[in-house]
Amino acid sequence: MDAILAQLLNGLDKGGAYALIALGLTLVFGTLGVVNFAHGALFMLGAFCAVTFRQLITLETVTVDPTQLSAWGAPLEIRTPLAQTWFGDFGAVLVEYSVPFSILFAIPVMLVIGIAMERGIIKHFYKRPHAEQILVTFGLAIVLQEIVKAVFGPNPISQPMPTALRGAADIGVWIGLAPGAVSYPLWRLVYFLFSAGIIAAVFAFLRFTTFGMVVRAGMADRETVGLLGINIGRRFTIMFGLAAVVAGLAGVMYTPLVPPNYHMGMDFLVLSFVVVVVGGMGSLPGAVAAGFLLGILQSFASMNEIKQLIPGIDQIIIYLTAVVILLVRPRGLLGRRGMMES
Amino acid sequence: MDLFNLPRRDWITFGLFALVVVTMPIWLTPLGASYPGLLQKFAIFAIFAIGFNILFGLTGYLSFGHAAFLGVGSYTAVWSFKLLTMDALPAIMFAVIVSGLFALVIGYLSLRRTGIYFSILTLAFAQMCYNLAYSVLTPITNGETSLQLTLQDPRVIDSALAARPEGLPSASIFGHVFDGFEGFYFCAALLLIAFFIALKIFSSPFGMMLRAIKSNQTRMNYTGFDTKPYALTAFVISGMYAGLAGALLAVTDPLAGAERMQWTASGEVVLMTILGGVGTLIGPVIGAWLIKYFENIFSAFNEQVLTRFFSFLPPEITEPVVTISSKFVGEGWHLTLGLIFVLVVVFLPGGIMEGVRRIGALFRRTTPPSAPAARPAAPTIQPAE
Amino acid sequence: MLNVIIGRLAPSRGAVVFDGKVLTGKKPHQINQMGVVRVFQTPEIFPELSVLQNVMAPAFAKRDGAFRINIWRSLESERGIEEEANHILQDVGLYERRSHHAGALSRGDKRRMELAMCLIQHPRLLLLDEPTAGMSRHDTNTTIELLKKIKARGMTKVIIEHDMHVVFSLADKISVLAGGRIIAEGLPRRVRRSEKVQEAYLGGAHRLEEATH
Amino acid sequence: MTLITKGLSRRSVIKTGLAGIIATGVAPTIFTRGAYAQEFCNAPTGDTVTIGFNMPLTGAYADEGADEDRAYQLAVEHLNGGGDGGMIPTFSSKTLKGNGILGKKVVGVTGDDQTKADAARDSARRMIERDGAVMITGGSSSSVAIAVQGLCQEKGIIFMAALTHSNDTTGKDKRRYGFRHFFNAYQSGIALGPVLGEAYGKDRVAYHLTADYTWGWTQEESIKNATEALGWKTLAPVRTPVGAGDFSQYLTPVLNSGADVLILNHYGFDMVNSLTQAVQFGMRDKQANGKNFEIVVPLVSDLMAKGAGSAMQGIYGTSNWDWQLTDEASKAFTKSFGAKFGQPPSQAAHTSYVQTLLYADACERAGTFYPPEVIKALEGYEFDGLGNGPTLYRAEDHQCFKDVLVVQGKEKPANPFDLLQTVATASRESVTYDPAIFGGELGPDTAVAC
Repeated sequence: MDAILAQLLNGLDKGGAYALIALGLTLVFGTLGVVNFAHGALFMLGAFCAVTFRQLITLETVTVDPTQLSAWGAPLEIRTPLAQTWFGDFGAVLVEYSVPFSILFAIPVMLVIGIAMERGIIKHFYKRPHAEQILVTFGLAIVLQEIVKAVFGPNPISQPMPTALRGAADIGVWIGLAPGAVSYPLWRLVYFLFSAGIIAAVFAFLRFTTFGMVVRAGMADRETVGLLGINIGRRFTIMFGLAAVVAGLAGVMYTPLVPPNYHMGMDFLVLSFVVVVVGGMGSLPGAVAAGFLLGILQSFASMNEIKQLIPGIDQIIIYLTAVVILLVRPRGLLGRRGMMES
Repeated sequence: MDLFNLPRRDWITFGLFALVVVTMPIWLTPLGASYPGLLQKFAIFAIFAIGFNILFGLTGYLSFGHAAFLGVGSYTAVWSFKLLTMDALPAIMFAVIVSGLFALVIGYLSLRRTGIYFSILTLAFAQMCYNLAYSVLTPITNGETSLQLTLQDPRVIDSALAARPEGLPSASIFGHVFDGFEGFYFCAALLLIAFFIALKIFSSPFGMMLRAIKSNQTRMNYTGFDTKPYALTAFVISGMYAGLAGALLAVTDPLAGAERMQWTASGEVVLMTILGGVGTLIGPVIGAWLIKYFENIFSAFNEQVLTRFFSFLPPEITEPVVTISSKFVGEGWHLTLGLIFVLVVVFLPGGIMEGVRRIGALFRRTTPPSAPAARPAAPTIQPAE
Repeated sequence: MLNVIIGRLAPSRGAVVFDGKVLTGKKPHQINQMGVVRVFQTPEIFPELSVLQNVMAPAFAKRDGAFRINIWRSLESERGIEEEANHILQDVGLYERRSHHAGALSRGDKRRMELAMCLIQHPRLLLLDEPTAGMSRHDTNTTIELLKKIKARGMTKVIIEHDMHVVFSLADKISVLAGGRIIAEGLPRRVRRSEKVQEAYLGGAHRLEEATH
Repeated sequence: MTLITKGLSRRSVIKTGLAGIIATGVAPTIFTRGAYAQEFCNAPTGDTVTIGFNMPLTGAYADEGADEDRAYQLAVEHLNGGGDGGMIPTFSSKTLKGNGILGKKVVGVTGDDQTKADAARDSARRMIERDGAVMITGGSSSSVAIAVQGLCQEKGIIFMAALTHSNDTTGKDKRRYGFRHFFNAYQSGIALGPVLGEAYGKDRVAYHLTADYTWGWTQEESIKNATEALGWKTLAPVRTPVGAGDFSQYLTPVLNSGADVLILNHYGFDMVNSLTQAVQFGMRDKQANGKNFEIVVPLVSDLMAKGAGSAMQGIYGTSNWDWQLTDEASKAFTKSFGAKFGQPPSQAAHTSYVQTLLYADACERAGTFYPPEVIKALEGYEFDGLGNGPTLYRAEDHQCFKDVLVVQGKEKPANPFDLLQTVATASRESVTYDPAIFGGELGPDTAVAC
């Protein structure tokens, strides 16, 4: 029982990441009709926003002290972080909480990147076949990840999480189980809550703002909205920017869990497409539901009891689900009838 | 003779192609690419790309999981080496058959969907193959460690015919062991056969049907064709080409690793085909050669080479130029590849072949005749039924 | 109604019977192989093939059936089929443009090419959905002549058409449908006199259907 | 293009020829050298000799690869007489004079093995066929080492393996042309067992998370055997893919499994990720079976300790070498490396450097690059002065035998590089084992033309 609860938590937390990435992907597909293979790269760029931010606030001045020697006998370098010299205590807090603070940095950066991508390339592919959209965005993804590799190097760069959130929470105690029965890392709980918050915010935005209503109408029927004389083009640009921000934020908050490297986007890309397909192409609730569902399935499939029953299931569960869904119910769990269905 | 019945134009194409392939060790020498390992790769990946193009170029079905068949071919060939004999022919035969069977099953299921759903189905199947090869199927694939020959392998046919040689044997054909360029010529011979079959398919009624499927699947149905078996046949043929390529990888170097099946490897063959020109005969081959050439030669460029290259510039400019350009070669050659690829998709959807055609048209100052067989058509996805 | 016959839509009740065989539930390609061929209202062609190839493809379906792997023959060695296609292209007046890209043809030419694609199969029943819609008067007349010629060869056709000129120059038997019901049926002369038809047709809301023998 | 086929043993022909000459008493050694010159792959002809450095510049072990790269740069510099000579002066064999190898200047070519067997073999082949490398060294994964070793055997090129810890490299997959200076998982087990027994007691339940390939498998087996000999119980091991990134779904089941020790058979970034994530799961603060829950990382390096940061504190593991060793050789190497790169060398750098020197020395002692002679010079070679004290290159399996260090993550590092402390040293005698237990055959040392 405790084990199942722990695994469920793990599934929710994995699912949070999947859902967030799939959400952005579906926004782009639903509104713009573009199959964006560069979406994983946006996730990766978000993570590197956190890296950049931390590198900026931890810039150091280096002075060499020839009187002291390092362990292998070279003159000792003394490093002083600039943020602390400038901002004092606030600088220290900034460094300590660099990951949450990077969110503020990532939002404008990702918005600009997203808009630039849409205006620069994606815009010209609205009317071209899906295969060409896949190809151009795939190429774009390669370019983006290679740029990051050229700037930051091929190795992962770890982002420490705030000390206060480093440990595990004894969740079992909260719900009346024995101490230590179910404990789960605090940051992963934060990640889950964060993704839930972002998802809620996106849904609220689409439901309660005029902008959102037009977008939803656009998702339902592009041509009609175009006829109404609403400048749908500009709104779609903003939509792409929004999707980039959602993907980027998912990346920022993910960095303390797994140190980001240049190809993390590609690792998530295949997964996120599977999530979108399982949820139903163009269905936002579907993407979210499928994200959590697949996270939980993957987590349960990793349980030793299940693996003894079906060896290797943990490795293929996600793809297997996708194959079954595509063959049995091609429009996905919550997809509309006729949405690229065949 | 129906078998060798080809229009004269195609015979010329084939003759020129054969000439180019056979003389590769000569004309690639000044380009620094004339060594067996790379030449074999040129031949092998050209086969892979030609096969992929039979599916994607003709029928328009974009498979994102073709590397799975390459991997299956490699594993089968290595097992044939381990269990039966070091002779290359049975290994190739088994590899083509087994990968064909894999393609039949995966194709049968995947072809029930079209468009992006088809792409994702093939991707999912290939990733399943990869992950299984990596984990549970370790007894068959040796997982991450990769399947290799060992001294303890039974090799029943070989040991029945002759005494066990000292050390690890190499792949051979009728007892003759490949050495250096011979390995390349063996691959080149198979490339020519593969190219010839592709030529036949392109100029046959069957090839026209495949192109018609890409053009308008609904019309195909109302014209009295059953499109599914056509698409499936194309899928299987293309899977068998991939299997052949995989087998040749194992023949030239008897080792099979799971990463051959990863989706990035599938993505590579897509890149090759698009870069060269989808739906053309020669395009995918050129794409394969370019990418493999860059991967091997371009990636070896470093700052010293660049400094020498830009030495004609004034010294104060040389350094920034070298620093910037070094990001695009060596380890960063993927960046160049990605940029070229994006530019091709945006401006030249027909790939390099379309570029060649446009330049040709510019010289002739006439519009090129619209012979559809030679026309690289933009890749389209199937209309939903 | 044509969609029901060729198997694109399923009938809500009843069945389609042709030549003693039930067509309902059959796949489109099976229905075609039984000799029921259709021309669409918006041209359904293979835009990426040449005009000649567009016309040759259906001939292969007629000769080789729904599926055949024939890689060992080359397209150019299929002289018989090519000649027949050329012949039919001459009939529809597209012979000069046979090596053009079908996608580049004008709409009227596409429709005539589609007609050629159907004719080469020598169908036992030809279904035409407004074969002259969007054509100029001149093109319409050419098409009528063409259809008359085919009629002389003795092929059953079902034509859906609004244009009375076309209908009355071709039809042997006319059925007038309004709101899904047959409101008049019979020889052209009688249908022309029917008040219901005139009312319905002048209202412009309904379609005329005719059959010729 | 050469028409010599591999099947034909050229060497036997030469042997017969030489036997005649020796019999007549006119066999000057200089002639033997000349005679070998054309009979093997990539015989150096000009005034340079090319060595192929094949290491992971991308992938899960890229950090180690970058350090290997530095070590190779340093080794080439020292062999060609540059810098302070590093360990050349301390090396017991005094054949290296800083004039290259056999008077030929050493040139290095590098390749990225991507931590993948397939890519590594491809890259090695490129260096052999295109660049004319006479020796290949590097690798940072045992699957890479085994794959490249197999290729080198086929091509008749000597492979000096750097980082590879699997028992199979010099066990069931050993090759005549492959040599390993690094220790192996079996030796780790022997060294680590007693320390774990003393620290954590005899009554423990261990849970293994294992990288799913040859190294992980053999290390899991070796540690399992060593700890079960103490009286520990072992739960069913869980295999994880290399480069998994997020290990949370494998870590969650550990908490409720009844285990009180987690053994991480991971290396490189995998180990950094799994260890830090395990600590995030609260495993170091946890109680199980009435005891403190413990984590063990059987193979650990400075680079990984750096990556894992505070998570590493107090954790036991084994190392091949540590820069804080106090012998003259280690100090000289650390000084020379630190001066050039601004950081101390890792065990990966050390073993790479040593392997390059050992090959150069073997060529000098053999008086030729002819691989069968170089192999003979290395087999059964006893040396000192390259760190780790007296060392033997055992002839039966090409495994080095030397002291093995048991290390622990430091609680209070004095500087950013002071991360591991040596808590015990297992003597060379104690980690020596019978080569027969792992089986395998070395194969022939026949030279191959290419």
